[in-house]
Amino acid sequence: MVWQTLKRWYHMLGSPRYFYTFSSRVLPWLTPIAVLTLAAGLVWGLAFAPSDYQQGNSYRIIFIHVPASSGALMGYMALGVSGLVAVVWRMKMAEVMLKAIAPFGAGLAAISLVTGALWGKPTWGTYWQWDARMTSMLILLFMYVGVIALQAVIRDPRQAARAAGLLAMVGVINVVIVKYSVEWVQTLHQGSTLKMFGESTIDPAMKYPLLLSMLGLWLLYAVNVLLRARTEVMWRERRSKWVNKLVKEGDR
Amino acid sequence: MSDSSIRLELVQLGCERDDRMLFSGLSLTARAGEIWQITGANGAGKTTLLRILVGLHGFFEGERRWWQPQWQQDLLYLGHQPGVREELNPLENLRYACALNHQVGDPMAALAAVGLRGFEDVPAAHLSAGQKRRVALARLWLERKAVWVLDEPYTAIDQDGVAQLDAQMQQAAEAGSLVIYTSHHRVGDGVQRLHLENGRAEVLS
Amino acid sequence: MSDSSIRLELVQLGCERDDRMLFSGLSLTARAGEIWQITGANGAGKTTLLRILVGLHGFFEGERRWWQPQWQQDLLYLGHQPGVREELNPLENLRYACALNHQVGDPMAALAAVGLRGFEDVPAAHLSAGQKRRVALARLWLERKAVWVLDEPYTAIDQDGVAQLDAQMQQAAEAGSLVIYTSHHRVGDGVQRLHLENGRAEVLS
Amino acid sequence: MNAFRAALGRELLVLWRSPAEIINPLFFFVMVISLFPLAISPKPELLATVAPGVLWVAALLAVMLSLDGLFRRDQESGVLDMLLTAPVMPVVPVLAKLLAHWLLTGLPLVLISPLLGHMLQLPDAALGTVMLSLLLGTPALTIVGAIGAALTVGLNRGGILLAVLVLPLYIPVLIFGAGAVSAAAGGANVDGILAILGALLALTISLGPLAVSAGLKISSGN
Amino acid sequence: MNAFRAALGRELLVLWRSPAEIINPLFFFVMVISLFPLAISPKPELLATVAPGVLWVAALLAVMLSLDGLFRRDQESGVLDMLLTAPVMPVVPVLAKLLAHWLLTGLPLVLISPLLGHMLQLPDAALGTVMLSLLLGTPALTIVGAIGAALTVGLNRGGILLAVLVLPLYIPVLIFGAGAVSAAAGGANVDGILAILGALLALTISLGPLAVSAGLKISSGN
Amino acid sequence: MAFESFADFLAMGKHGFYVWSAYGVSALLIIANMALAIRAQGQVRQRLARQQRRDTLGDSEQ
Ligand code: HEM
Ligand SMILES: Nc1ncnc2c1ncn2[C@@H]1O[C@H](COP(=O)(O)OP(=O)(O)OP(=O)(O)O)[C@@H](O)[C@H]1O
Ligand SMILES: Nc1ncnc2c1ncn2[C@@H]1O[C@H](COP(=O)(O)OP(=O)(O)OP(=O)(O)O)[C@@H](O)[C@H]1O
Ligand SMILES: [Mg+2]
Ligand SMILES: [Mg+2]
Repeated sequence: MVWQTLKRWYHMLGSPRYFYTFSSRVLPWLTPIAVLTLAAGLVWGLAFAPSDYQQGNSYRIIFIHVPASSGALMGYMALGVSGLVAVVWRMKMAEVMLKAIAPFGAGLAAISLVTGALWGKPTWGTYWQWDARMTSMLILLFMYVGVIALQAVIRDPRQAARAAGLLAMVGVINVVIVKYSVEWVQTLHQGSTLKMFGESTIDPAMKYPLLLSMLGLWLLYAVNVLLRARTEVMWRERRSKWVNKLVKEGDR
Repeated sequence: MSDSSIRLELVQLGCERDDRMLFSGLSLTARAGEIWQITGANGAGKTTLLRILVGLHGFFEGERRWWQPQWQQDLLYLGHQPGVREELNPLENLRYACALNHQVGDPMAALAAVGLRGFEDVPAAHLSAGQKRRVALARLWLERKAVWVLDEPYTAIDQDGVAQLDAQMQQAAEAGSLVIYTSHHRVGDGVQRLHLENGRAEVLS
Repeated sequence: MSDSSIRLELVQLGCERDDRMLFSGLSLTARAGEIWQITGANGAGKTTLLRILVGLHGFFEGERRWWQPQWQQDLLYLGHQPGVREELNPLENLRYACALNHQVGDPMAALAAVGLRGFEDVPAAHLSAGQKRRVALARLWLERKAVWVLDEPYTAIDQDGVAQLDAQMQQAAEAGSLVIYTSHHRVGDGVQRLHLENGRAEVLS
Repeated sequence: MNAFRAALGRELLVLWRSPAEIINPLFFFVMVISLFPLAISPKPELLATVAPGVLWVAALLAVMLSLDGLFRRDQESGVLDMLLTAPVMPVVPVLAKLLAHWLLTGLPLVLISPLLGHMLQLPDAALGTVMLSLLLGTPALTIVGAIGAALTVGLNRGGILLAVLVLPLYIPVLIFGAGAVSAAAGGANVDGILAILGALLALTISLGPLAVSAGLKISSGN
Repeated sequence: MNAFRAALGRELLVLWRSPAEIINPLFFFVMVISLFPLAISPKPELLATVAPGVLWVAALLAVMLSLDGLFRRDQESGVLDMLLTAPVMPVVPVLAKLLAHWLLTGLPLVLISPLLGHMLQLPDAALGTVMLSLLLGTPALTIVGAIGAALTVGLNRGGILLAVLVLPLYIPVLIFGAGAVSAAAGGANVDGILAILGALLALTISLGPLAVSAGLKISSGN
Repeated sequence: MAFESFADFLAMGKHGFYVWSAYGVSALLIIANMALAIRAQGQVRQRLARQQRRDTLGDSEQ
């Protein structure tokens, strides 16, 4: 039963046309929900959460830093999964996703780096340290750029997507290995003297706004992906009747 | 091998590149012993069609059916580029092509047949344009394959060479191979012709 | 410009490559208004001869005399490779060639003349083999130069294109240009012929 | 098997015919390493500290640059098309290519590395680790880089696009490789690190060649 | 002059059409620099000591690699033959090419270098010198490298042969460039060193382009 | 509310510069990314509409 349902979903979402109507129905309510959730989380975190007894108010960067960092990581995983589906099963929607997922993910990686650096100055006294997580995020950004650059350079969109898909598959394996290896180099050299927060010792009054803004940012990511995927679907299917009809209606 | 067995079937084949429909709804059946010439103006899509046939271009609609699942075993494809590495000499180039394609035969004799006797051990970089192409064409003088797919085989070949090549294709067809090639100039005798024009594909027999 | 003024004189020209004498003792006089076709088997040395004429190959014996010291001002050379960058579109390619060669004329009209109307702003990488060569040939439809040197201009060109090219060369000669080209296939009417064979060069007129 | 042997012979021959292809990565390796004493400082203690990193970064760049041309000329001359239409699985000639390439470019780096390590003032005890780590690391670099080379073949973008795709993938090998040398220079036991390098190598050998041939197919238009 | 403007416009256009050509050397620069903290050690004091050398070696490699394709595609497509048979002196289009190349690859390196200097823990006072030294040094690297590119065009050997020819010629620029940054990091006056760099630049600008066009002619068979 | 006044809120206890520039840059990057996505969609629609108009024009001419 479950298998049957999954299979039906796979085929439905695999059809560009179904995807387009589906996203048209989802976006109008997903977009406001995403924006409102993010705004609520950020306002709560910035204005109402108590200040940290060690770091004072600079810790409030966490409410954008952590959601962005984890979003960037998730995004690359999604890229890898799309790559697998696109290269092995040649599914068209996965190719579309490869193009749609990368830009916002790269943006989040950049945000993670910038906010992390701006947080580092008041806490460590320097904008940049070759700390394990910072280094792996920098490498993740490079890998996003690789995927985007490869897609930009290959002219045929289907070929570009498949090439990027293969790269992303290899990249996901790499992300995991990089994470461990960079941590290992840290322990070897005892690099940064200042540590980030310990694991989940975080005060609930800080945790809930953090979770809220994280949810909001991820939803916004989803909105962005849907938007970009719609554009790409429309362009790829420009010869089809349904796109032509759609364009004509939009013309009026 | 029955002489008129089907070798290749195309069903409603269509291909679009760069926003332009090169051809669509192309259906044909090609049999053993036939010679097909594909013609069409520059940019009509001949090369693209050949690449679809041999599996080098995968973005197309419709179906392409070869006569057997391991059709690649019995295919000889020569593309626009001759497939000759400049560091190697003609003999080495030919031997490698044979090993890769499981093709047997006497490479020296084949090179002699295409007029490269005496050039067997000159690095291909020092050969002229036509001589380089002849190295690739030498494969037509080795063990015969069931299907030949040749993209502009006459390019850069001199007149004697062209006549010789014609004869070789004729002979292959008589012995039961299917020969498919593109060319602008010579419409051979007794060949089937597929003409590509303005997005349509017409069989002119 | 007197119609039969001398444009090019070769005196006892000889060239050896890779230990093989391609030609030697080649003397000829080519005048304005003439068309010269250079023929010869693959590897005979046609390309090498043309490159010597335009100054791209400097290792030869004998003498090559053009009619004026700044002969490059009035030369149009198209080599084996079309000289078209794939990133640029046909229009940009043509404009650059014109600027470099001080050649004036209407590029759009020239591109239309070679059948590339509608392809002016497609990157050349997306053109077929023949279309790419047509971009280079478009220069023949701009301001006329006193000497044309063309290496296998018919390569990859379809039949209409060949006829058109023939007519254009004829017209250029009538208007007083000297046209020198190599080709395997078509021996044009009323052209002088220089045949390279076995290290000898013969003028067959 | 027969096809593999023929392919290997041919690849070795091609590389052998242009000896520059073999000498050059080696030369590049030596030269980049000798730039550092000039650019940083010739002080022995400082050099010894940076030596593991410098050696490994230079090896990595040398391998990566030599890969740029791995498929390019085959593609331009149409040999790649032949390879993809041949009745053997593309993995076979690809494996031959990778093996030949490593034998003639990676292996010489490994062999000369102790000399350079000594020039960079590494303690003699660490020189064995230099060789061993490069012996395990360079094949992995070759294979991973070949994936990038396969994806960029025909794009004609020169080595830099390849670098952008491939350098992030090289980082784990770099870290453990340089880490092993550092540890050895500090007198620590390096078996564990070398085992990790070996595991990385096993992973790339088992999956890499498949990814390379998939990349070649994609680049040809599939 | 007209031909120069047309040529410059065309070169900028060619590079612009493939934006990867601009982004990638920059990216390579950033990436090579981030390899070192991983390969050597992330300790700030050590990084600051090696930073001048690392910055300059990375810049040098980025410029050199980007030069690999400077003439290759023009040669393969026959544009180079056209350029050599044209009635303008080859120096004119060559100069345009060099200028365009520096504007779109060397200049971005200069602009981003302070950021990377900071990441390598250089003191803020030295960041100005980082930029200035690269501003004077990268054009010289471009021109000298182009001589090598001209001599190797058509040999199809990938970037490595170029590296072998060109790296030795880069050494003076490297020494004075990295020296200037080191001196600035140590708080010394660097005017003298920068003046030497300027002199090197003047020398390459006056003789380099001629050498490049001579190299092209030789490569074509003269 | 964790702050006494709005001025306090802006000052973030001496860390205002870091906090606000972090959020500023983030907002900028996110908004730019969304804007680019929306603009791309509009551009494709426009292009297709133009093409459609041209096609119908061409048809009526024939
Ligand atoms: C450019 C610099 C930085 C980068 C690239 C960076 C990157 C990351 C990444 C990748 C995560 C993991 C998110 C996840 O697993 O979901 C993270 C979490 C975090 N970062 Fe940063 N970071 C940087 C600087 C900083 C600084 C300077 C601080 C504070 C002093 C900091 C505090 C945190 C905290 C508190 C977390 C959450 C910890 C946890 O969930 O266990 N980060 N950062
Ligand atoms: N780059 C080279 N290096 C050394 N020798 C060469 C080179 N190119 C050509 N040759 C030699 O010069 C001879 C003539 O070559 P050329 O290209 O001039 O012939 P061609 O008459 O143009 O032949 P084709 O009809 O095949 O184009 C060749 O057979 C070869 O021996
Ligand atoms: N690499 C490419 N990318 C995108 N489009 C291409 C590419 N190559 C060819 N095309 C498109 O496909 C069309 C057909 O090209 P193809 O090479 O199949 O033509 P052809 O019939 O072989 O022409 P020719 O006689 O000139 O060889 C071209 O006009 C071009 O629009
Ligand atoms: Mg073709
Ligand atoms: Mg020739």
